[in-house]
Amino acid sequence: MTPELLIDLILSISLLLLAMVTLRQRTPGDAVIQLMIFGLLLALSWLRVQAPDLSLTEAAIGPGVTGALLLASLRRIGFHRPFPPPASLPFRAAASLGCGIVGVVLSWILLQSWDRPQGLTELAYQHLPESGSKNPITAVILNYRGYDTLLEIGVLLVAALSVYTLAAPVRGKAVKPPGAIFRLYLRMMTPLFLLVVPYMVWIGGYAPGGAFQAGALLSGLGVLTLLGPRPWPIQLRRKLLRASLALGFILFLVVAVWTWRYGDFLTYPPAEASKWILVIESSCALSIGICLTVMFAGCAGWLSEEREGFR
Amino acid sequence: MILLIWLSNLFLTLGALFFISSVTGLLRFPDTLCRMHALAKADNLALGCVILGVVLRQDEFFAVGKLFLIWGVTLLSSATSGFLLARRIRRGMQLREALKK
Amino acid sequence: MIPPWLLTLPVALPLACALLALTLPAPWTGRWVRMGSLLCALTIFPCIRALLQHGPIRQNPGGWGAPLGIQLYLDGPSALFLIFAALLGVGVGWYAVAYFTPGKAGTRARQFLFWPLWFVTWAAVNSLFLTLDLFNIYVSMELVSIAGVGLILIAGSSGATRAALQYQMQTLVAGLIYLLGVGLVYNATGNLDLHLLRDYLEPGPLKNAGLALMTAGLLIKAALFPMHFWLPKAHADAPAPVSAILSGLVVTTAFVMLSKIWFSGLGVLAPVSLHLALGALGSAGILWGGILALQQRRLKRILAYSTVSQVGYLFLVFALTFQDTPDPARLWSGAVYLAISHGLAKGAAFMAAGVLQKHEGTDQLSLLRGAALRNPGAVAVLAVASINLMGLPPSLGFVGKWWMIKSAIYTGQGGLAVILLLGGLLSGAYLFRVFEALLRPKETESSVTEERPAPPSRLGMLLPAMLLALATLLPVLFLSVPNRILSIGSPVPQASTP
Amino acid sequence: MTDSTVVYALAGIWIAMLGLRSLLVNRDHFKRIVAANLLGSGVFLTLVALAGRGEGAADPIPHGMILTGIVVAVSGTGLFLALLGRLRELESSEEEET
Repeated sequence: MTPELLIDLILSISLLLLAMVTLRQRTPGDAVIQLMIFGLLLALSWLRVQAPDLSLTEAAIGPGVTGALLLASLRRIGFHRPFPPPASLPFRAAASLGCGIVGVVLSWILLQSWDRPQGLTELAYQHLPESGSKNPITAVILNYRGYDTLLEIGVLLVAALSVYTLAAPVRGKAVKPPGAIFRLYLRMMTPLFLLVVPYMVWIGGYAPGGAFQAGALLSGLGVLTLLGPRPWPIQLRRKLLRASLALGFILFLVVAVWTWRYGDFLTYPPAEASKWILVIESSCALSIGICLTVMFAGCAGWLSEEREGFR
Repeated sequence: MILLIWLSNLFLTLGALFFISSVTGLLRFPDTLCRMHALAKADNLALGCVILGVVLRQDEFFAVGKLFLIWGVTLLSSATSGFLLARRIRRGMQLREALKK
Repeated sequence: MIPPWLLTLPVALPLACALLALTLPAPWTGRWVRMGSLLCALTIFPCIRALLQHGPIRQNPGGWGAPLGIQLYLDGPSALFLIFAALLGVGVGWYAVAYFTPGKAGTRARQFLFWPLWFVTWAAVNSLFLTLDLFNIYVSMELVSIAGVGLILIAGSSGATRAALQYQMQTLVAGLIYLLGVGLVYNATGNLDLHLLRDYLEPGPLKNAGLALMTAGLLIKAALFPMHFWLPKAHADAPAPVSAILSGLVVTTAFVMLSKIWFSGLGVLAPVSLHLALGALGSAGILWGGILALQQRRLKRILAYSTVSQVGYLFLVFALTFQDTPDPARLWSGAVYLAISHGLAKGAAFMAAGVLQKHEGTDQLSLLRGAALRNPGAVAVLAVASINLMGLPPSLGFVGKWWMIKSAIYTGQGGLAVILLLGGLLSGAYLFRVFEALLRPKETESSVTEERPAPPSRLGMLLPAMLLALATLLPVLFLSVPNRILSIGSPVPQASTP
Repeated sequence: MTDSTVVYALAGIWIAMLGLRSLLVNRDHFKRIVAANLLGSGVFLTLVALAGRGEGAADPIPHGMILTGIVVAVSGTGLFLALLGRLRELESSEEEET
């Protein structure tokens, strides 16, 4: 029973218990809080599995953004309305049996074939120098498989657009002005955020960090500014807001098409690959930050159909 | 050098003890406001001790700066969120008393 | 010499059109969308020409080789599917320009979003037909599904929102299950490319579990029988171009992806029970969709349930291939033709239904009595499209069904042949019921027909619809061309030239 | 360090199954989105544990896949929640009318 195994056992069992407790809660408010605690513990356990980039992102997006989205939409659905009872007993028993069997089969298969084939790790590390970044995960996302990330930013853009235009509430609620303490906090935290986000984009090149973590942080800043006093009293024009949503994606697509000149779609010459990767990383971070902020505003019900833009 | 290692171990255990005390406070105190009080105080102190313990083991200056930044931001945000939560809870209690009358 | 970025053109251009449609001022959109959809359709032809000259084309965006980067591969079947997406793209694009008339502020903003969502769906579908990478299939499928949810929402009513909720939940669950499958297959074999997976085909527990999970994920996305409940609800009050996209394109791509994964080699791993289960689900879908379509009173819901039954047809091809059919290429091209012809015909049928709804004000069959006299064009388009939906001889759909029935009989699965014929009978029944209502004039000839606001120009809507409907009939006249295209590098070995 | 990550893979599988079961059983939309998030976390935990097994550096390809998966999951959840809020509002406005 080596100490590492002990720590891993404690962490994984507590993760499992937390998941059970989250699903046992009776009111939506408690379920969301349990889910955020589960997300934090999950981020911690990913450190134990040599995934620092993922634990950064999960800590920012799991309890952070998803928790904020859930809590914001709870304002409209009601914190303490208890959940209706689940389906009838036979159906519940059948579902538990089915999932149990699948779980047992998958666990047995995982236990049985736990030896690791050669995989693509050596290949990824071997091409790292030409990929323009010393952090293998940034190289995978932005250089080896940049095409995936382009489509994935598209997914985020479509989700934000749908929330903004199609799922906007009919009447939307106004936001109560925050107290003095929160305004002071906001004035102190905003410069710090604006310093950390570019740092996170920059450090992505050679240490855990990068576009996705910076984007999640940027959306944190966006959520804080939405909760705080509105610095811009005017209504953000619907067109301007929609264009800013797509800004990150436009930048990414322009860079992708621009590299046709060097040979192929999304191919960076090895010499200046790091420069291109930085450009794309900042556009990804920008796009993720704005889209997640607009989604938070949509979930909280502050975008309304009649009036253009934010209330 | 041994003194530094011994000192950081001391701070780390101290921090762990403070964490345990804050959790017992969380579980034992009767109503929300008291529990929040215990949490805010003990957690920040415990985090301070842990960070001091870790700082003593660091060698490069930049990491030390980042660690203290973590502590500062945690202090700031836990104070603000504590205040906002407490205000909300007190308004809830006043509302309940008004309804009772 | 083929430019290295040729295969990324059909994906990059619609994405660029989507962004322009998003940021351009409103009055511009009509002209821009027509030109943009034509432009996107025309980029397909250099790819087809390069395919005919040089055979299957293999390119990798990002410049890295197959195991590390992503590989795009254009062969016969994906070329045919690209043409299918281009035809549907131009048809729906031109139809929607005439269909959407500006309403009050809320609906105008919502309808305005149709164009970016539609171009994004088109780009994602093109990327799906071209890619060989398992994870790229996941991201493209997510893009298609989330744009589909956005398209359902354009109607804006509470029914549409409920359907969008259900579809979004299914998309989330299906995507995660598929991702787990991809993760298991990657950890078992060490790479993600379909063609590189061909030399890892000895069965292993991790690979089988991965394939089963991927199949389950794609089945949920394909609105196959037990998971189809969102489709009729989404069509109930979705605008016609949205229904054409959902039924014609979004549902077909999930089938195409499953067939690409199975026929490119991983299908060997699947146990016989999985083949039979897919066959059973398919035939259950045919019967369930047909019977329910008979009971519907609204034209759009009849077409929605007919989509559920036609999707069932497509999944029968998995049940037919597990035994050694004498001519697997014939069966494979039969399934491809069936998928393409159903998409085009269903798109044309929904467009005709949209014209009818615009002019008659309703799509209740009882109120549409004698509609053929008032707008013959729409009913004509519906008739031409129904030829293919029923699988009558001169249509591409018939060719597909005929080849499937033949191979069902050869492999001794008479039951599937009977179900295929029964499905054709059922679709005949519910479509003739529609025409019976449309063609028979009202008993009491109501003299005064109340004035409705001037309907939009019918020609602008009917022309693209008729184009799509005829596109299912014309290729049958010179079937050798699609067969030749299909035979280039198709995954199933060409046993005998047709 | 070699085989201690298998514990996480098993925990991930069982968390995913818990989420899937609760998703199938409950009819309430909010409970189902919480269960879907748990399913996602379970799947990602399993894949990370698979990528980090054995000695030597962890495999960056699954990490890239999971990063993309996390962002896609959060955008899906956000859209679902906005839809849920809009549906509640439309239903309440319909009740007022009827």
